[in-house]
Amino acid sequence: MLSEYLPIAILAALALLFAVGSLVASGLLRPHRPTPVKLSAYECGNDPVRLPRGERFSIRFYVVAMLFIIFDIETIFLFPWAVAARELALFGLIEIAVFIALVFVAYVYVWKKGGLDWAGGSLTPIEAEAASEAPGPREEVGIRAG
Amino acid sequence: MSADQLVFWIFAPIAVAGAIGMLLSRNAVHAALFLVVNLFCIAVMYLLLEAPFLFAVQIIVYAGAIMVLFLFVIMLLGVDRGDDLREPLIGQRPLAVILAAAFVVEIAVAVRAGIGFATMAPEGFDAVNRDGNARALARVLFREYFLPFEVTSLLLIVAAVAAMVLAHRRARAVTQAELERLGLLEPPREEAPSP
Amino acid sequence: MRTPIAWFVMLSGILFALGSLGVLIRRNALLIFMSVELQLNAVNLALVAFARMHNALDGQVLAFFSMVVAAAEVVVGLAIIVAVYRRRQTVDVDDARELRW
Amino acid sequence: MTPDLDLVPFVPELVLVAAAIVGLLYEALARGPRYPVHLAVALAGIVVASGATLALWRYGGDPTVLAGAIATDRLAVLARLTVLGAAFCGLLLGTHAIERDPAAARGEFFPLLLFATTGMTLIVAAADLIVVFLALEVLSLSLYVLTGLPGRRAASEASLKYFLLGAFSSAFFLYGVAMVYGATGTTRIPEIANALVGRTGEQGLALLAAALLLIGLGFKVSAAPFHMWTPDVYQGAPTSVTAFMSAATKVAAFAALIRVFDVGLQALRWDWTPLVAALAAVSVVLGSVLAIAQADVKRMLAYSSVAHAGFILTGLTASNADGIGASLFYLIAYSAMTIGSFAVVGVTTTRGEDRTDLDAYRGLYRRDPHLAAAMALFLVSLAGVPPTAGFIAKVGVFGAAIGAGYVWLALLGVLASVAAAYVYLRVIVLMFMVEPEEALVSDPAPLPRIAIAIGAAIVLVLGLFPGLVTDLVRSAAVLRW
Repeated sequence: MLSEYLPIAILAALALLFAVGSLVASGLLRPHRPTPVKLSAYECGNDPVRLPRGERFSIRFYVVAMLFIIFDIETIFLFPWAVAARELALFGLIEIAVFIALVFVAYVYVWKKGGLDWAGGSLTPIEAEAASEAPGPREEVGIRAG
Repeated sequence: MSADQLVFWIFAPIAVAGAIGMLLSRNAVHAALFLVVNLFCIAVMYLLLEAPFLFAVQIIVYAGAIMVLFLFVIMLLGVDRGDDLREPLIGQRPLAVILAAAFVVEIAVAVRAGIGFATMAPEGFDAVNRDGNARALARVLFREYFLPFEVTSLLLIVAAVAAMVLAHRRARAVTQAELERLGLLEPPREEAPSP
Repeated sequence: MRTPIAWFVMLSGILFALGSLGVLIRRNALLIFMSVELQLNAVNLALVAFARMHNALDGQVLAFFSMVVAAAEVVVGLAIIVAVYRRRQTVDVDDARELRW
Repeated sequence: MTPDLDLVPFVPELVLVAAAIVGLLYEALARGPRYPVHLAVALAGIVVASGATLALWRYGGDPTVLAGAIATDRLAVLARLTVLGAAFCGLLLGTHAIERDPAAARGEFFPLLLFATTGMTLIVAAADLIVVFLALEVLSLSLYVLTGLPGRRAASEASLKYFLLGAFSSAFFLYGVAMVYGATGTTRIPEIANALVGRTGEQGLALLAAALLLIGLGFKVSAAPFHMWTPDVYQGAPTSVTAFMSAATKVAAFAALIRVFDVGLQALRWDWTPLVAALAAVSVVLGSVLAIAQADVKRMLAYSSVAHAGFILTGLTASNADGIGASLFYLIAYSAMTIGSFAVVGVTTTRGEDRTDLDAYRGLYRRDPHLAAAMALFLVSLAGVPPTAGFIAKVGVFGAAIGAGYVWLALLGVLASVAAAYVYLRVIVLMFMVEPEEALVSDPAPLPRIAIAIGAAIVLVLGLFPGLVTDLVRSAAVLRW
């Protein structure tokens, strides 16, 4: 039974081997001549002063990732249904239609509340102000450079 | 030792090691990666137990979605601060370890009484998995468990509302007002917002 | 030839105990939550093992439901963690970098 | 092969979900002031669902329907009605909170409360452990969000704590489900009962399952030592949500506990009743003692809730119709008292801000005699003094425990009640005997007063004429499976 998965195991092993092998090989083969300039962190020619205040990246990524999970789950349910759709007949179709309709409600809600909008257009006035208020690292660096 | 048992004894220790690694690592990213190792080993166990569909779901849902979301949030919150590993209450740690050990012993006793350590899985699971695991699972899921199936859609709706209400927009609007009240922020400028 | 079911259940018990231990000893909300995920996975393993033992698929269906619940729980839980973090981060600068309870 | 589709016993949930979805879509699509419409939709949903539930009292079909997922007995009907009543009051209180502080208001409150209510009515009717689990998750996730909804720091942190401990307890519950499945090969509660009854010999897995399920549900009913979340969450959550969840969650979780243990694990009752008795003893003592030390009304009521969970568990040590009936009566009475007292807390305010410290109650009688009288009534009932519902309820559970041979538990309960009476009397003395120090005003809004009036009426009626409901409770306590 388990032997059916042997090709997958071999593929996984090969992939692992390739990844590790590449890293090791590049470590061994590349020339290693560090200079202070090469080692310094690169940000417009200056050392970064500090991490940005607030979120490290936009909260919007999070909302999108979370929406992905919700609809990921929906597809996970669709798959077994699709495999057995004929056998499940009308009852199965109604079931899955009800399920999709309910999840669609969540979709409409998120859509109308702006969860799917990317920056621009969807910012509320307060939010836009907050965004313009927040001092970012670029600003700081610019001042120092000037 | 059969191939099945060999695979079990390769992956079970890795699973336990992954869990222990998660418990002990200071860095949240390391902990998440240890957890991924553990989840993968559990997925392999599903293969041994002839549940290939769940193997796929485990990889797709846990490794593909849940752990990515975890890493996202870790990045959002910052990786540079490690967890404080000091004991919050003196004696809490040893007590917790004793409780966990007692739990394992309890499981062992119950399993020994209820199943027996030598009892093999019965033959004939191929008949159960007729036409493939996913299809066989669908037959059970969509006929005997159709009500729980529909109830899960409610969970998804609540989750969507939660993400929008708690993490999306408003938090910032309130924060702005509160910042002003606390005098932590200068009043809003007249300039147009940045693009 | 095959693997005794009890081995899987024992593995599940050990992982569940480690998950509970994580909830009890860690103080970072994210790590506590990861420990809970570990517990849920241990439960799934037990369910699938019992399904094999009973020669029925009900256990696999239950494990499937439990994965769905875990996903919904993760969305809600991480949204709460993000909400708490943002509040502390921006309003209370003093302990902005703590996420404890 | 189509499963049986008798949807009648499921109509209450269908109505609630429909109302929740209408509310959610309305919130998403509508513009302008929305709270009146939200409130109307939600109240209509609850009223129609209550009607549908009432009609189920005389349902004569199979004991379980929808592929064994939903039970049709009268326990489900009575517990659902209690939950729906709590949701009704919770809606009134929540709307008032929104009117008072429109800036912090979220229209999502209404659909979320309806989803939580759906989870609760589903859990009390669930005849399949996986449905119990899913319903538990629906109600818990909704409550975590409701707790954190105002976005204030205290609320967010309460929400986080509630979430982490709730998820932890869910894991225990689910492991219990897995062990039951391992022991019996099914998760349908009646089938579990049949599988366990005929069995002789080792019950290792089933016993482990009983312990795990008790831990999981113990968290939800906030029985000690699984109560750590209760004070913080009750204090941090908006008062309207606290009122709703303190009553409705307890009813839902206890109804699930009754069905799981008194039907599914009935065969093991000699093994699990000592565990229930131990939980009851710890809860009663810890809850009563810790309530004394609190200076915040919400925390005090939270610890009192722990103690009351202990009293209800005391009734359940008698694993028979007497015990179940006494516990059901207690649940109804407790719901009325706790919602009423939290409603009073919700309107005892200073300049629109919640005051929950005990000082806010100094001289409440001078400022607002009706409010003070209502609060006094609830506190007296919580203390278990006649002629209130609390007294009859306590007599019932102690009687059931004595009947089951747990005399020591009943004695402990009486002693703890006496000790806890000090807590409630202290507040009453503050309200009536002390002069107010500051110019405090209580909120004259009508909506919370309706909730308070409902609670007070139930407390009084159940206290003076308990015979009105004893027959109902007794027939609900006979589980059909």
